[in-house]
Amino acid sequence: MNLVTAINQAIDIKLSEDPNVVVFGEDVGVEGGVFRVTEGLQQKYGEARVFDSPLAESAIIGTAVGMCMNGLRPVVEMQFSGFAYPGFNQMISHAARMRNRTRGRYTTPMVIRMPYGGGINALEHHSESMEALYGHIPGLKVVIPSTPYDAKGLLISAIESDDTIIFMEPKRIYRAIKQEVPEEKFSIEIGKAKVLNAGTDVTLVAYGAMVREAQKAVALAKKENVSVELIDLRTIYPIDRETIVNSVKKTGRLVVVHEGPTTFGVAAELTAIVNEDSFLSLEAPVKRVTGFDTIVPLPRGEHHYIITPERIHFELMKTARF
Amino acid sequence: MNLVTAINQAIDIKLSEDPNVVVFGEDVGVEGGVFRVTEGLQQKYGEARVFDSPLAESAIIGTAVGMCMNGLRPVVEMQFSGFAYPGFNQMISHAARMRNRTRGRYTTPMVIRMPYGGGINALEHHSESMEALYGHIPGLKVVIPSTPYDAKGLLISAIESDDTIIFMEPKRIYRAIKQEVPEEKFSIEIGKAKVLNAGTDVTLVAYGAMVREAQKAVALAKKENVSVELIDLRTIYPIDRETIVNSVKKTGRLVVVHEGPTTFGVAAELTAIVNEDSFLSLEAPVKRVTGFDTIVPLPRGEHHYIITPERIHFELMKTARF
Amino acid sequence: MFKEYNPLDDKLFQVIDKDGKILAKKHMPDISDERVIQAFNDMLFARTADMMAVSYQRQGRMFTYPPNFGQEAISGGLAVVMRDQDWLVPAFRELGAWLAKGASLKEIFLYFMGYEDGTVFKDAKNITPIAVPIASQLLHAVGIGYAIKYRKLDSVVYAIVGDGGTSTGDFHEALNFAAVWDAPVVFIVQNNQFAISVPFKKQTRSINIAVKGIAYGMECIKVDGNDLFAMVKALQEAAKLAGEGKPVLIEALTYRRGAHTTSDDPTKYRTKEEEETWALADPIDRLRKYLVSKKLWNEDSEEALLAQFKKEIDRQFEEAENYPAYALDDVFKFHYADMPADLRRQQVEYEKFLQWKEARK
Amino acid sequence: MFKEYNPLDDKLFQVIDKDGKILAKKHMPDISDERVIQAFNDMLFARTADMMAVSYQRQGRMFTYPPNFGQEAISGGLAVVMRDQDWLVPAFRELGAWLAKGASLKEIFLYFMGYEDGTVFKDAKNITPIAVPIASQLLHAVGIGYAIKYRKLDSVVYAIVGDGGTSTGDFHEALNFAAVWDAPVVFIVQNNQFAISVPFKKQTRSINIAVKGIAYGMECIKVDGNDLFAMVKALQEAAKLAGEGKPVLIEALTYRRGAHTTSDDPTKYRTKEEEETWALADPIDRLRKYLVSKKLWNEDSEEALLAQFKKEIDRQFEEAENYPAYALDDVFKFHYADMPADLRRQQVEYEKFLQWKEARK
Ligand SMILES: Cc1ncc(C[n+]2csc(CCOP(=O)(O)OP(=O)(O)O)c2C)c(N)n1
Ligand SMILES: Cc1ncc(C[n+]2csc(CCOP(=O)(O)OP(=O)(O)O)c2C)c(N)n1
Ligand SMILES: [Mg+2]
Ligand SMILES: [Mg+2]
Repeated sequence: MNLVTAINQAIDIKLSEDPNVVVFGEDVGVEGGVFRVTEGLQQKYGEARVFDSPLAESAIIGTAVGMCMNGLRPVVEMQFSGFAYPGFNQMISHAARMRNRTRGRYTTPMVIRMPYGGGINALEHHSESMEALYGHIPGLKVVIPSTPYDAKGLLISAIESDDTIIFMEPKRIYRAIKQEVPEEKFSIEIGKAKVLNAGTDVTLVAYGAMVREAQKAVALAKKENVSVELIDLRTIYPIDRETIVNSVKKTGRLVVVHEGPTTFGVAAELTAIVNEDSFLSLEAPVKRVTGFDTIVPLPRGEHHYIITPERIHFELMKTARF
Repeated sequence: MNLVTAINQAIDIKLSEDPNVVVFGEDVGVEGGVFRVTEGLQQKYGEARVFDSPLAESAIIGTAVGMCMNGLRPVVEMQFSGFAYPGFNQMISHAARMRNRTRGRYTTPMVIRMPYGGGINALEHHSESMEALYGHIPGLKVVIPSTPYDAKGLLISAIESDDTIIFMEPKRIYRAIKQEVPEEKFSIEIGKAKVLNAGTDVTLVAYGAMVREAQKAVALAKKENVSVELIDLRTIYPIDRETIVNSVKKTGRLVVVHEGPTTFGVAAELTAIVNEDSFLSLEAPVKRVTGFDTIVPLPRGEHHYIITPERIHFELMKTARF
Repeated sequence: MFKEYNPLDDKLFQVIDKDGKILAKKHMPDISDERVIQAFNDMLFARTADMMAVSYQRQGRMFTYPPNFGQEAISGGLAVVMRDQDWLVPAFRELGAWLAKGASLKEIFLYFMGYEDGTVFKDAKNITPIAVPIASQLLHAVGIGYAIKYRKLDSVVYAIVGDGGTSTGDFHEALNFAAVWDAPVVFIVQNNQFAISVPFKKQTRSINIAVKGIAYGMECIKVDGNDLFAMVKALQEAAKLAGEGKPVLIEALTYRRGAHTTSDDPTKYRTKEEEETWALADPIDRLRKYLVSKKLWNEDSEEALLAQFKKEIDRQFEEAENYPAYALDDVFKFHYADMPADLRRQQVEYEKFLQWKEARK
Repeated sequence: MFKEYNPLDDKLFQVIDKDGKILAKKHMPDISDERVIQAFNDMLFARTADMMAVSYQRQGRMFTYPPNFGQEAISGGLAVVMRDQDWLVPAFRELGAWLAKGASLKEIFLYFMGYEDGTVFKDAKNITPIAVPIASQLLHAVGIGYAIKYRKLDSVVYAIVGDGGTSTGDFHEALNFAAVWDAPVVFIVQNNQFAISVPFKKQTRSINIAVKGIAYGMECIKVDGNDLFAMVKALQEAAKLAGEGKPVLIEALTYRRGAHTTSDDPTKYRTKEEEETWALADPIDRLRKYLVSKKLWNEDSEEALLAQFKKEIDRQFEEAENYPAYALDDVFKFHYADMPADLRRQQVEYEKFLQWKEARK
C-alpha cells in the first residue's frame, strides 16, 4: 500500500465509523483531489459528507472551525501547502485558539491536510516546507508521516484528536513507497518520534520525504563504520523531546535533516532542545542539513536545493569525526 | 523624543525627501493611526500620499506590492501585528518573492509596520510577538527597534531599502522611553546587533520591549558581581551572527529573552547559531527566557506571561553559575 | 418585502418614523404589546449598562470597552426573533444581543476586565465567543449553519459584522459559501457608518451594503437599524428564508453615537452636526415615543426603572470585580485536550522561578 | 452599452453569432479589417503554440502546461486593445495575452520547463509575472493602478482571473479597493466554467459573475468571451471608463476546451456532450467564418500559415530546450538587494559539499 492509499483508508475508516466526520476542500469530491487522495469517498459517503468547496482557503478553514463548534469533525484539504496561507488567519486566530479562548467550551477537532515538500518538478508555491511556521503557533499540533503505515495510523489519531492537527503529507513519496499496512483500523500516538535504526555514533533526525534519504545516508555511513541512530520525528509539535535527548545522550552528536529553510527551522529547535537537556553529552555542534533560506527553485534549479543522501552523508561524517 | 515621535519623524523625513513614498493603512490618515504614529502626516502631505484604506489586510499588502512594481515605495501599517495574518499570503507569496521570481526585474521596496508585543492590557490578538514567523520566510527582513534613536535610524534605512521589511514596533514602550534623538536624518544599518553593555560572564540577548527589562536584569546581576554583556538584536532576519558569536566566544554563556513562544522561536535560532560557531566556547546550555507556548493571556493573566527583570535575573544567575 | 425594498433602488425599510409614528402598517411585525414593552426594557437596560461600562472604564476599573450607544434596536430586534435553538455569532459590539442570548452582564464585564472566562458565556446556549479579528467570525457562522443542515436541526444562525467588516475577504468568502451551501444564516451588517475613524464612503463605493448580497445570489435588504419594528420584521422574514436554506443579508443602518472604544476620540473624525442629526434618530427615543403615543409607557416611571437597572448593573459589576484572581494554571491548561509535556515543563520551570521569588522576599 | 446589457438581467453581450454573422452592428468595434486579420493570425498562432505545448509536455519535454484551447478570443481582444503603456496582470493561463504584451514564446516555454527566467518577460513592457496563488495578482493590479493615478500616467491595467478566483477574498478586496481608489483597472474574469474539476455552479450562486461588480459600485458586463468583436468592444469601453478612474468588471464567458493542466483528466468531471456543444462556439472557428464570409480569409492558405507557425514554435521551443543550465548562484542571488551573510554562508557550505562530491568521483 502506498501513502495515498493509506491516507485514503484512514479517512474512509473514520467516515464509516463516525457520522460527524466530513471531508471537504477544493476538488476533493468529484475528482477525489488533485493527488487522488480522497478518490472514491464521495461516491461512497455522498455529497453531504465529502464535497467540493468554492476556491477559498480562509473559508475552508473558517467554516471548519464553525462546524467543529456545532458538533462535526471536519477533515479539510489545502490543495498544496503553498496555498494554505490565505487561511492562515483562521488557522492561527481561531482553529488554534477557540479552545483556550472559551476555556474548553468549544474545541476544534479538525484536521487540515496539506501535501508539502519538493522533488516533484512543480511550479512555484508547490514545493515548500513551512512546517516550522505551524509549529510556532500555540494551539496547533503538526504531524508529518514518512511511511504509509505511519500515515494511516497517525491520520486516524489526528481525526480522533480533539485538537486541531496540521497534517502535512510528503507528496514526493505519495506513491514512491509501498509497504504492508493492515487493512483494519489502528492508530499511532501523536507526539512520539520513532527510532528507525539504533546506532551509537551519531543521531540523525529526519521526517517526511527526508526519512528515505536519511536511511540511504545511514547505509552510506555504515560502510564507513559509522553507526547512526536514525529517528523519524513524526510530530513537529509537540516535539518528542525525550526520544531525541535520550539518543543524543548516547551518541553525543546530532544531525538534523529537513527540507524547509534553515533559519528558525525545525533543526534550530532541536538544537535548542538537546542543548537544554543533553548539553554535557554533546561532543560536536549539532549540524543542520536543511533547505537554504531561499524560495524553492523552479524544477530546473531544484536539484541544487534538494537534499540528497550524499549530502547528508557528507555532513554526517563531518559530525561523526568532529 | 519617544518612540512614536521617532517613527513619525522617520516617515516624515522620507515623505518629504522622496515623492514615491506613500503611507496607508487602516486609520492612518485622518486619525493618524490608533497609536497616533502617523499623526499630522496626512495634513502635511495630502490625501494622495497618506491615506486611510478600507479594512482589509491582504489588500493593504497586496496593493503595496503592486505599487512597488510601478515605482512607489509604500510604508503600510498593520493596526496590530495580531491582525496581519489575513495579509500573510500576500506577504509570503508576493512581497517576499517578487524579486526572486522575476530575477530582480521587480523589487518590493516596502515597509510593513506593525505594533507588536504585550504589556498594554489589551484584548485578545493585541499582544502577540510572532517575529519568528516572519524571520522564517525567505525574502523578508525583520527589524525590531528598542529605542527611539534606533527606531528612527532603522526605519529610515527600512524605507530606503529595496527589500521588503517587516518593521515591528514594541508598542508597550511607544511612549515609555524618552531619549535625545537628532531631529535631522540619520540611518542605522539593518542587520547589525548592538552591544549595549560590555561584559565578561554571560551574554544576554534581547530586543524590542525586552531590552529595557534586560537592562534592569543586568543591573541586578551586577549587584551579585556577574558581568553581563547585553546585546540588542535589532534585526531578527538576517541575524547578526558575528556579534552574537563573538560575545559568546568571550563569555561562554548565553541567555536569550523574547516575548514570543519558546518553540521555534528566536532563541532557538540563536542557540543553533552559537552551537554552530562557538560550540567549543560554550560552558553552559543556552537559556531561553521566553514566552510560553501559549496564547498571550488576557490582561488579568498577563502578569504570568510577561517576562520581568527578576525572571531574567533568576535565569541569568543560574546560567552564570552553571 | 425584499422585492418592495429593493436595495438597488437604495430603499430603506422602515416601519416607524423618527417620531415613533407608524409608516408602513402592513409591515408592522406580529408581536404583542407586552413583547414590545419587554424589548424597550431590554434596550433601556442595555443602554444603561453600556453607559455605566464606559464610566467604569473611565474610572480605571475596566481595560477597554466598545460602546453600543445608538445601536440598541439591532440587538433589540434580535432578542425578539432569536430562539433558544438559534445561534448567535457576534463580533465585539453586541451587548444587547449577548444579554438576549443568555450571557450575563457579569461575564461581559469580566471580559473587558481581562478574563477569558468572560467570553465563555457559560449559561448561554448556541453563542460563539467575542470575535476580535474583524469579520472572521462570519465563516464560523457558515460552518455552524452547514452543521445545522447536515444534522437536520431546527436552527438559524444570526451572524453580525460591522460596515468595516464588509471590506474583508472573509466577508466575501462567508457569504459566498453560505449561498453555495444553502446554509441557514442571516448576516446582519451593523452599518454604524464608521470603522474606527474611517467613514462608510471610504470603505466601499457600492450604493449601500445590502446590494452586496446580489454578488452571492442572496436576498438582501437595507433596514433602518434604529427602528425596532423594522428590524424585527426583517429578521423574521430573513429567518424564514434562512430556514429554507436561503441565507439573507441585512444591512442595518445605524450610527455609533459613542466612541469606537473608550480609547477613541471621535471628534477627530466627525462633526458635532452629524452627531446631532443622528441623535434625532435614536432608537430608544423613537420606540419610547411610539410606546407613549400608544399609552404603553409612562415616562415618569422610567426613572425608577433606571435606578433599579443601575443597582443591578452595579451589583454585577462588583461581582465581576470580586472575581477570583487569574490562576497560573489557566494560562496553560486550555490549549490542548492533553497538555503537551513541553508546555507542562514550561509551567513547572516558571513555578520554580516563582518559588525562588517567594523565598527571596 | 453597460446599461443595455444589464448583467442583472443576465444579458450576454455578443457582436457575432456562432456562424460569424453580425448580431449587433452598432456594437461592431471600430477596427480595420487588417487588424481583424491580424487578430485572427495571433489567435491561430496562440492556439498552435498551445497545442504544441501540450504535445511537448506529453513527450516529457516540459513539466506542466495549462492549455488555453477555446479561450483565445479573450487574449485576442486584449491584444487589440492594450497599448504599450498599459499594464497586463495575468494569472497563469494567458498565452495569447503574454505574447501580445511582448513576451516571447521561448520564455513561456522556459517557465513551464522550470526556469524562473521564463516569467521575467524581459522585453515585454508593463507585465507582471505568472501568478500562481489564485486571484492574488488582482491586488497587484490595483496597486499598479493606484501608482498610475498617483504618478499621473496615461495607462490602464488589465487584470485577469478565472471563475474560481472570484470566490477568493483577494478578488473581493481587489475590486473594492479599486473602486474606492478610483484606480484605472479593468478586471477580466475568464469564466471558462471550471476551476479544475469544480463547475461554476458550485463556485457561486450569483446569476453570473458580472453582477458581482454591483457590490463595488462598478460598471460590469457579461461578454461572450468567444466573440472577438464583443471582447474588443467591451474592453475598449471599459478602458475608457477605467481611464476616468472608474474600474470595470468584465465577465468573459468561455469554455476551457482542454484539460486544466496537462496532469488533469476532464473526463472525470464533465460530459462529452457538453464539450461538443461548446466546440460549436469555438472562438477561432467563429472568427474564421466571419472572415471567410467577408472574403477576408482564404481557408486554403491557412495550412501553409500553420506550417510556418509550427516551424517558428519548434524553433523557439528548441531554443528554450538549449537554454543554459540553471546556475547554483541563481538559487541564491535574487532574494535580497544585498545577499545576507548567512545566505552566502549557506551557499559556500553547499559548494564545499559539491567540491567533495566532485573529488570523490
Ligand atoms: C482583521 C482586523 N483588522 C483590524 C482590526 C482593528 N479594528 C478593530 S475594530 C476596527 C473597526 C471595525 O469597524 P466595523 O467593522 O465597522 O465595526 P464597528 O467597530 O463599527 O462596530 C478595526 C479596524 C481588527 N480587529 N481585525
Ligand atoms: C490560493 C490557491 N488555491 C489553490 C490553488 C490550486 N489551483 C490552481 S488552478 C486552480 C483552479 C483555478 O480555477 P479558475 O480560477 O477558474 O482558473 P482556470 O484554471 O479555470 O483558468 C486551483 C484550485 C492555487 N493555485 N491557489
Ligand atoms: Mg462600523
Ligand atoms: Mg476557470
